[in-house]
Amino acid sequence: MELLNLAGIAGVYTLMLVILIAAVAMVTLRSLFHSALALAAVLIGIAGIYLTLQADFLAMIQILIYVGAVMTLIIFAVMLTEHLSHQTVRQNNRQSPLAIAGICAFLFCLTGVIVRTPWPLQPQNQTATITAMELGKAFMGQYVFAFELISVFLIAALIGAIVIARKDK
Amino acid sequence: MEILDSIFLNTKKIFLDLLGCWLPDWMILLVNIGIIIGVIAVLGPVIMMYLTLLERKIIGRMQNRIGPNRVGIFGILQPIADGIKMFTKEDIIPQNADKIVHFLAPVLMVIPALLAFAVLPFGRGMIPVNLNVGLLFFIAVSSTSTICVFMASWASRNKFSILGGMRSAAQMISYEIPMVLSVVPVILSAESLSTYAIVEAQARWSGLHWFVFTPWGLLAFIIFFLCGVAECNRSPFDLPEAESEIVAGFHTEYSGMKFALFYMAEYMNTFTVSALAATLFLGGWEGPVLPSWLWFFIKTHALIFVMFWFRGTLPRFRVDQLMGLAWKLFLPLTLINIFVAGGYHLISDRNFRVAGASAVLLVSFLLFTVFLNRKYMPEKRRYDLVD
Amino acid sequence: MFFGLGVLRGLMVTLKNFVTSYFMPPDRGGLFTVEYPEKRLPVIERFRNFPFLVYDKDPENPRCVACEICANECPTKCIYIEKDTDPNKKPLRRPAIFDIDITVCMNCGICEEVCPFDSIYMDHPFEVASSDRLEKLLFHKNDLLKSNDYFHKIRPTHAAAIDARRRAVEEKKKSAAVKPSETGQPPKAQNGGKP
Amino acid sequence: MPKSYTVQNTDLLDTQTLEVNFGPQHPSTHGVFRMFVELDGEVIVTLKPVMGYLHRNHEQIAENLTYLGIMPYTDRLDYFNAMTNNLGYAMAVEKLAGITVPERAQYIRVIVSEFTRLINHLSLVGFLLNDLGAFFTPILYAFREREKILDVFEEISGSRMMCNYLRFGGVKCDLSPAVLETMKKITRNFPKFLDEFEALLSKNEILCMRCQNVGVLPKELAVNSSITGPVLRASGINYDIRKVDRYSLYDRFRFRVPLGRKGDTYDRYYVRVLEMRESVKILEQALQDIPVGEILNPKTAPFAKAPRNFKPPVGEDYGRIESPKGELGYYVVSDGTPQPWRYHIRAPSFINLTILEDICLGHKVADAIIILGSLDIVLGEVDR
Amino acid sequence: MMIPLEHYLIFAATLFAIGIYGALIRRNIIGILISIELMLNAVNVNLVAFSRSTSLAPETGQVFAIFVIAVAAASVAVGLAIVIALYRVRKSVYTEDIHLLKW
Repeated sequence: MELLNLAGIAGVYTLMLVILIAAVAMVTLRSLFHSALALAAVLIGIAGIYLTLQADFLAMIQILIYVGAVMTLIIFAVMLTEHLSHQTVRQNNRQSPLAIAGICAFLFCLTGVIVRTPWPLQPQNQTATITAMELGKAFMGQYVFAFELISVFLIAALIGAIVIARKDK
Repeated sequence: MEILDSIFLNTKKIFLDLLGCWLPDWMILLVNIGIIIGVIAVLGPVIMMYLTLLERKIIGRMQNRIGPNRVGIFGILQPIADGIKMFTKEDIIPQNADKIVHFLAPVLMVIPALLAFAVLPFGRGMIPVNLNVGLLFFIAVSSTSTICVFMASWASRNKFSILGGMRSAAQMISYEIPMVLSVVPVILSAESLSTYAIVEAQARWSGLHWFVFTPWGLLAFIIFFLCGVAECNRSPFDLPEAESEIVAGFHTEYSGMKFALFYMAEYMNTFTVSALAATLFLGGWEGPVLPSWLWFFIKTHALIFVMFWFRGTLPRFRVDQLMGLAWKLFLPLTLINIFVAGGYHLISDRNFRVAGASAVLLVSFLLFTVFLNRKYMPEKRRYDLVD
Repeated sequence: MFFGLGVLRGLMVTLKNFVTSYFMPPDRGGLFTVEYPEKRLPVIERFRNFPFLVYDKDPENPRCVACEICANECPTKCIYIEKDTDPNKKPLRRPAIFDIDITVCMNCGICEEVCPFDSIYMDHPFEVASSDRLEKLLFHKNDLLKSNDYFHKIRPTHAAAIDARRRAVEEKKKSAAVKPSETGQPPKAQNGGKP
Repeated sequence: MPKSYTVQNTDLLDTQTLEVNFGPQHPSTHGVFRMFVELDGEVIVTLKPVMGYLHRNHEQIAENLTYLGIMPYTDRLDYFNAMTNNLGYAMAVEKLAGITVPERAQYIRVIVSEFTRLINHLSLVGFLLNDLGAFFTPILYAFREREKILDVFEEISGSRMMCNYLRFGGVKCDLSPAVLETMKKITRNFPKFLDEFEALLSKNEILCMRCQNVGVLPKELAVNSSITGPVLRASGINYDIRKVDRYSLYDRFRFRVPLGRKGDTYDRYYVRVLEMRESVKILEQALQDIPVGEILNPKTAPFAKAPRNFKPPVGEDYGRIESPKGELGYYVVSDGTPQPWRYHIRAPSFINLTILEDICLGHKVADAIIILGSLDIVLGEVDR
Repeated sequence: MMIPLEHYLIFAATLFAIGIYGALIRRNIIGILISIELMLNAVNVNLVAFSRSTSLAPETGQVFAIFVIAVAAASVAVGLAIVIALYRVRKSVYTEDIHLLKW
């Protein structure tokens, strides 16, 4: 059986690697359409990560909201703004070497902090798979105020987006 | 009847026990998963091939003609002939097309169509993967096909396909929302997202126990089915590949095997959507006498017949009417439906006074929305016959 | 009235046709198709396809006398005739070459109407397609010649009427020939002055 | 140095208009007909019809043929209704040469042209529904009925579509009693078929939503651009040449002319369905009291054998009939020789096509195809 | 399935770093918006990873993740609306062209 476990863990690490590669591709690809597709790949990968963390409701929500709706929005925007013709415009500005250095430094000290701090581990939570039932109770119970606030916030964003993008006659 | 009912389960168990004697037990687990994947990978394309034949036969009979009967006895081998034709046809890639995305689009179109099979309860105990968020998985997977439509239309770089791509994406999004909302009452009364639990919930109630016999269930079923038809770009809503207007929509530039993949994705979507509609509203594999998996296939094929029936009869909607229907008619109906279903579930389970009240409420709201949209309703016409 | 009623009634029509196509006879909603190569529709007598020449007894002397009326009257000019000549170059009343280019002919039937000698009629077989465009689609005299009883077989009433008329003309000519010999006048120079 | 920033035009996302060619090979234009359409998103900005792909030089060929030789060519003008083309041409030459037509031949001519009207309206409604997207079902029902009528045509004239059946002063061959019987049977159960057809289509909400208030043809535009036929009557103008000229025996039959009110695509569709019902009434009356008698004016018998000698007197004449598509006119000028000096056809489809741009502007792409379908044009007649 | 918490955190951190890198160097506004999406997703992974191993009730992490997804979707919607409005006026979406406060 432990062979199966090993395979599982190896699978998770490869998934993480794939996501990182897709993220790098997304940032460096020349055509915006290709980088949007790379983002879609990253999002689906992250949904996979949620599955390995036993958060399957969240994984489905991620695919439905991000890959279903947000990606469509992004691709619509890309189609509307990108001319069919020229692809030759340089996508990255000149600060990239400086940026790489700064970010690597930031990353280095961040991982240092992560490794050193003793995280308080609660073993019994490890295996609890959270079903939609408990999430529903949490939303309606403890976080009901935040839930209502988010719905107001979403409606405001919706109307705002329409007003800005509308071709006012 | 029990033996016939779980005939497939027993054969699998026997096969696994047979393998068990010289394979380690964790290998058996893998083989079990392998069998399920193999069944779906075979079932999908075979269903797709024989749906094409079924469609041409049914529509043929509706038009008083026979439909394909040259290849094989009743045209049985016709799908294989189509398959070979699709394989051998030359695969043309437009000159300034975006090679990778052009190739990737059909492949990515088929993957969600195949994934959706994983959640359908084919029979008692015969559900490939019993996710407890099965229904949400189905909706999430079917919503990813929008991106593939975009990729196909953007990559072929021609006016017609971009026009078609934009139209079909807009249609898919505006029909996804009523589809998701029309499923909420079912989740509400089955108290679970897993398709297996939903079918069992429909079996638990006494008397006529399918959701479709409750007032809100009927309305939700009609809306879900129509949105499903729109989701796979079929008949009254098949605007993207409207031959008479913009040639063939987003798959204008595809030929040969790639076109076959688009074709396969469409027919697999047809099967999965009608299978899910049968599961949610018509009681999945619930049925008095026949084995459970046979009931499932009868109900699914009844709904598929209705989809082909639409294709054989109804003309096509125009773009703005299509969108108007989704946003102005289906959306308000589904919202009200959720409230009525909530009240229905809360007050009592099965007595008829509540059912009557909710039915009256729903019908009155339906007439109200039809009244609101009367500007788009067809007007009566009078003609005078003059000497 | 209710929004979906018209659509439902339309669906019922197609469903009725779907159901009746299984057991009703063809004209009342049953299956209408005739599976062509195996089963065929009966060819209607007056159907006209490409022309053919009629000969009475043997193909050597057809009824046609190469008068070229049909060649002149044909709207699409698809008939080509050359007179036959006997050994010492005297034109005979028989066509040596009679070609019809069926890629040009539009089977309008005018040649059949204008022919004074009842020699050219419209044929029935329509499967004359061939791969070679020039050679096989130019019908020569021996392809066109068909016997009179073939004419009877494909067009019974029309052929019977034609033969009746020809026999009447024969009798009139024979009786005209017999009457002058009874009254003692020398018969008109019918056939080279021989009695 | 930053680029110079002149304030660009601040009008909004001016998507440049998309020029699209609904070219000769488009699946839904009836035959080889091109529409150069400029689209702003979905809405049509300009629409330029391009014709002439099927021009076969019909009128020039006719000048080198005898009068009888032209008859088979007139079948190919509007290849859907050969009989009415023959009738128009025969009437023009008969007026020119002063030939009268016997009683029975007149009845046969009326029967045959009313059957052609049924065929034409059937296939129009079928093709219109095909453009709307109904997957071939209405057209196959319509063609099932059309086959029965075409078989009758084959019985009497020898060919299904290229009939070449009429002669100057009568018809080529007579109707046998068996053929009369089948004709009566067809007219008996045609109304039943029409009811089933209307149940499938007329009240269909999707058809109504797609066709109503689409391509509205106002009355004065219709009159000014000399539109004729069902397209004109759908806009509400009562002009049917069968009632105006009362040519051949049409004054003897009781039938009425349907008129629309708004003149949009739905009216053009429904006026044709009502016209089919009227034609069936005419057919019933004609088949009832068809007299027995000769079918060809004896004066023209000698010309049957020798079309060369048929020389109408010098002069010109214009014969017109109500063909299913509109007023079909033949203008024949004779200079005493067996070949016409000048021969011109007033094709209703060609003239009905001129208003395509005016009624298409402002509509969507999908509507342009349906409006073209509702005008019922056949390219053989448009390009001649 | 015992993957230590630190591995998830390092993975999320690198994802976050890539997001920042993208946001910094992209010249196209939509490119920047996409990179911000990536950063938000990295945060989500962290939240879910923590939810399984800290002393709080297990579902708090997921509730917060869903709130983050909602906010991210709203931000993308408004962001792209602004981009389209900009494109309509400026005919280009490159950051160099958009540096006037009022035009």
